[in-house]
Amino acid sequence: MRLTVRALISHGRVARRIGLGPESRINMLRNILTGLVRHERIETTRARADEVRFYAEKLIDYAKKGDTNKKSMEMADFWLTEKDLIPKLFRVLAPRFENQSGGYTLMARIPNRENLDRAAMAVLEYKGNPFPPLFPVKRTHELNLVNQLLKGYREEKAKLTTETRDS
Amino acid sequence: MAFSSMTLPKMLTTHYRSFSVSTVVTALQKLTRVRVVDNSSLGNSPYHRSPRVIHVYTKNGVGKVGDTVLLAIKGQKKKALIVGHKMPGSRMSPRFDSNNVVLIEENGNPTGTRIKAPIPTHLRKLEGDYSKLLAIAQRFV
Amino acid sequence: MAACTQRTGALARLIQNVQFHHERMFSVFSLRLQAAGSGDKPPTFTPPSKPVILDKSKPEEAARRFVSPEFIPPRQRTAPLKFFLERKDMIQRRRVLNIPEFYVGSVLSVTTSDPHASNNTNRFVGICIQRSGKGLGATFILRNIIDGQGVEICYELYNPRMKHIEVLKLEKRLDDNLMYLRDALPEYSTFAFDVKPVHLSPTQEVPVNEMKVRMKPRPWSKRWERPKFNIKGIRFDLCLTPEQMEHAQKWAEPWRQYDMLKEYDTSTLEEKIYQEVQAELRK
Amino acid sequence: MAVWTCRLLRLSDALVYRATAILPRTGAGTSPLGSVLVHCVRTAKTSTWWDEHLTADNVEFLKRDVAEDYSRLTAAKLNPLKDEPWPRHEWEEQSRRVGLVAVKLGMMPMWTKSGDRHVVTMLQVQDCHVIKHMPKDEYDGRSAALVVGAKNVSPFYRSVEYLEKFQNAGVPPKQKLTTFRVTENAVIKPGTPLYAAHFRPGQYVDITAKTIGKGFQGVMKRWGFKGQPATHGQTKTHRRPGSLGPGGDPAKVFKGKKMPGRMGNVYDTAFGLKVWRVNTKNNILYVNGSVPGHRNCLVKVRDTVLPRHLEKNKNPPFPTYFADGDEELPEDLYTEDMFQFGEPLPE
Amino acid sequence: MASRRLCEMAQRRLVSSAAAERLTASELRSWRSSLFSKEQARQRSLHPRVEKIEVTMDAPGLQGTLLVMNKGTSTPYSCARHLTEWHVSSAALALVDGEPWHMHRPLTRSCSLTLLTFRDANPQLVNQAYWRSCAALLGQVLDNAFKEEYSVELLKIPEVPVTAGAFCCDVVLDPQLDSWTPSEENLRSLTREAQQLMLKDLPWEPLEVMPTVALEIFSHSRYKQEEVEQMAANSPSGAVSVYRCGEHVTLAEGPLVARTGLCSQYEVTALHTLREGQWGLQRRAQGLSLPLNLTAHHTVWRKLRKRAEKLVEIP
Repeated sequence: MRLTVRALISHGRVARRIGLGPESRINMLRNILTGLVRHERIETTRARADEVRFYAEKLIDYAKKGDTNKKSMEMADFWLTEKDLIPKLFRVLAPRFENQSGGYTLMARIPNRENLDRAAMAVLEYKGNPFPPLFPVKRTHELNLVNQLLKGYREEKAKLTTETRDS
Repeated sequence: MAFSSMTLPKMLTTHYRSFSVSTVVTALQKLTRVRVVDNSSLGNSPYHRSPRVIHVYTKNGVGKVGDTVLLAIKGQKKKALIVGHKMPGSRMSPRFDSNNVVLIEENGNPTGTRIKAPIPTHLRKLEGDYSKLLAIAQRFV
Repeated sequence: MAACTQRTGALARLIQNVQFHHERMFSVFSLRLQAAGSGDKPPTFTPPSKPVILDKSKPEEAARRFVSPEFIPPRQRTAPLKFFLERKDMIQRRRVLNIPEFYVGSVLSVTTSDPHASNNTNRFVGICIQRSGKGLGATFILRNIIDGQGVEICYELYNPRMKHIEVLKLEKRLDDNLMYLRDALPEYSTFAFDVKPVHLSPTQEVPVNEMKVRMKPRPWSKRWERPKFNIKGIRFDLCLTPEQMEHAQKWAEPWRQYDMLKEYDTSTLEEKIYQEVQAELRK
Repeated sequence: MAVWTCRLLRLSDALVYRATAILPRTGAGTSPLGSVLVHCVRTAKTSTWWDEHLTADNVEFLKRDVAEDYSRLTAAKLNPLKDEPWPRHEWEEQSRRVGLVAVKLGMMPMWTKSGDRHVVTMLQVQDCHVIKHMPKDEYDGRSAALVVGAKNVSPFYRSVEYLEKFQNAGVPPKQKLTTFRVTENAVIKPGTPLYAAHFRPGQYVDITAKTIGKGFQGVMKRWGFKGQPATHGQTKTHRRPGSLGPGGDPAKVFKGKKMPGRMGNVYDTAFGLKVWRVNTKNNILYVNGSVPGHRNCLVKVRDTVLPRHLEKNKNPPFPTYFADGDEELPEDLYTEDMFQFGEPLPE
Repeated sequence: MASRRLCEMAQRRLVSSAAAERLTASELRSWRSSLFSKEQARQRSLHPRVEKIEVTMDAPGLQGTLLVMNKGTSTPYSCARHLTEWHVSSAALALVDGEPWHMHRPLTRSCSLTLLTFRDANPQLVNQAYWRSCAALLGQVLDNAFKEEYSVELLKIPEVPVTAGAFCCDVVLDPQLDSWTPSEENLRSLTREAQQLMLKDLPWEPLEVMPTVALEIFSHSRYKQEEVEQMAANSPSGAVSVYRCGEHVTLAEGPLVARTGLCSQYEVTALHTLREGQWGLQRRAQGLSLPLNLTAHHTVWRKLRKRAEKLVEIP
């Protein structure tokens, strides 16, 4: 479940009301998710991206159970409207996230659409895609001044604790 | 004559569908059709209209188990005591599939001599007022 | 013919077991059964599983694992501590009161203390048609037909007035909620008060009674044919036309089973709670 | 000046990344910086996030270190009054004690021995400490006050000014701070932990919290107006307020007229709730009925002000319950008529 | 006893100042500064003709950049000014042919140049230079902070690894102050002095001088003269590097960072009393500082600051 204040008091109704109704909502999300699996990085409105993100992660969870699992095959079949993507899901994406549990996607806010509606937009991607990274690589080095100071602090503290334990 | 047109097995005629299909939401109110569960002749002889509540002797107009109501039955007015209703009451107390009443006189004595249906035990709280009625009850649940 | 005699034999046994108060009802009941037996689909009656000898010949099996559904916390963002504290109280209560394993569809006998009843206890027998509520507020509803009058009682599992819960017949039905018995023919919810409990060994699988009920004519209290109820235990073919069944599919939501947002997988949670409860109860 | 340079630096920092991306010099093609798509340009000096320059190891370490600090601070306060205890007074009529800040956990049923069912709200007292004592003249000239806080929070997202409030008391920073008016004989030293045993079963309390926000609502939901009939010739008038008042003579709408508007999300108090049970181990209060606010919100609990319950609130633990006192409490305290789940069946 | 020690001290100082007349501290500073300027001007005049050298930049994103600069005049700083403002403001130290080089020290030959910042992959050199500079800044603050009647003798700045948690500056104060222990407020006023210096954004001007010149600059301090001799003996070329920041002239064993404005967070955390040494009661001032672009969150800072109060032991 999403961790929002809205979700806290919504009695479990955490789905956004988008589209023309529940069926339209699911169909819209299906199409977006199919696009995401095909291109691995897509641009869409923020609410849709946020909504589809949950499904994208769950789909990977299912895919990791393998294509012999009946339920996961059904899920893949339903959520990927273009059937040539099913092998990709099981052969490419599932092995990619083999050693990871959760957090398969990345979302970034981008400026509002230059369209008439000025909708808030976002980029959604599966991690480990071949495109250039969305965010600058965090240039934090262990040897910089703050980290060196903290290292000294840690060592001193560890020494102190061992000393007190010994005595 | 709607009843006879129903193709029910014979045993079902004692069943209650034909007596009360009032909604469950507010226990008993005005114009609720009820089932008389004692053996008084007034309540058991067939008539083309089922007995209806025409007044509830409570402050809010809703009758629950133990409340008195005024019935229109066979063209006359008669008081009755509610002994069970479809709306679920508090937990651990029975809920019945029909709205049951027992006809009583003005002084609280029952009109009939036997009550055919089971009645809830917590009616015994009214022991003082309706001891005669409780005495003729066959079965409590 | 042999099959027929066998069936009548089984019937006779059943009749011996079940003592009817109502002469007329009894006759109709048996008649109906015979009529059904001569029909294409006899309603399956699972005879009481007597032979315990069979179990001994079988290899040793692990006892059934059962976590009472009220132990599973609902899907919400409440601090787990709350459920933990409730569980502790529930276990404390279970140490004093034996709450057996039972399911929707099992026949239960419940004894409660009742200040208004004679000698302060009240016993009721009926089929469990619904279990609801989580934690200490868990309830179940028993239904029976007494003197031709349908009676339902909603019991609170952890109410101090509960004195004794006995499972007369442990079985499951096709559905998780038997509220449709209100609209079914009365014999399906008629149970005698003085039946001996049927023993089921703790290693045995709980049998599923695949009985399908016949309904009273419509209107029903709910439109049970609608897909949202997903009822399997009703003979819809007797009371609805194919067109009506087709029409009910208008409310089907086939995408719902694929909506992963609505999934609530409790298997790991269940396992953890089972271990915790067992450890606590053994203390 | 420093701020400005800093800002320029950051901008130039960004410019460099971009410049390298736009003008690839010889040999710069493989640079990882060249592929920046989204770049956050920070403008104010203070807007760095706290773990910006730290390695993951160090972040982990700091979090652990803060947690250790917190437990140390809390542990040290378990016995805070040994050095220089403030004098404790006896309870008198008219004394007013401090209250608690608690987290609302949820609701559950409880039964009395006679089988009556009551629903209770569970309130957890979580890291509740006295933060500050304000004497009479400092507060408002009428009574002294104590500031109480509860629920530890991470220091990494709080301002320096906020953290300074907790340094005198020597406790970790708290999520919620509230003020309680107390009489002079009920003041407690800052840093004292408060427990659920501050209240005893059978006492009555008032609980204040922010109600669940309902958004903009019409008069029927907000004020319980009756609305108009669904049928009988109504045109677009089913849930509307109707008349706002008399016409010609006042020729205005009176102040305070109940109208549609924002509903909820205001402070509300539930008065006179009975405490049925107190769990001293987990610090849980079981309070009768419902309490304003959503699940997991922080509520303010104090002795009730209702005169009809004053009799039952006499001789409470005064000024509060001290864990290091002589009093040994069982894990659960119940009122006499409450059914305890472990006890044998009542008749 | 105390009076005898006082006499000894006075004698020692008088010996050192025999050549020059008695000066007050501020006069002494300006005198040293003027000597420094004189020497600087002399060194500049050694390159009357403009000679061109080729400087190859060596940094990520700058590979292959070639700058044609003036020999003896151009510094790494002027090279940075040919690049971007970012380089100008964030470069703390230069690396000329693999040798640490102060940003304002003139280049003497064609070379490859790397500009070092605090956020490089391997900023150990810069860190060390920064730590040294902060200590020098602390010395400058201490030199300037006391009233005219109290003499302050700065001892050699000890080389402390960054992991020790604080930079140190050893100092011998006037014997009258032996019983003085600084209060919190005193430390805060020292911190404020340092902050003001940082705000002025003064450059550290380097100068390689022969020991004779250095001895002349420090002719008022016996201790400094000894230090100069020691440093001259240790250095292969026999030269001594002298730095000036504002009016304060100091000796340093390695290069310092470009300017005081590179410090962002700076706090003087403690002033410990060490022991009775040859020159009087030794004290050790300690501080903690973090450079621009690398500031710490206040919680982290408070933790580090707490640690920096402990006395740093120098083996």
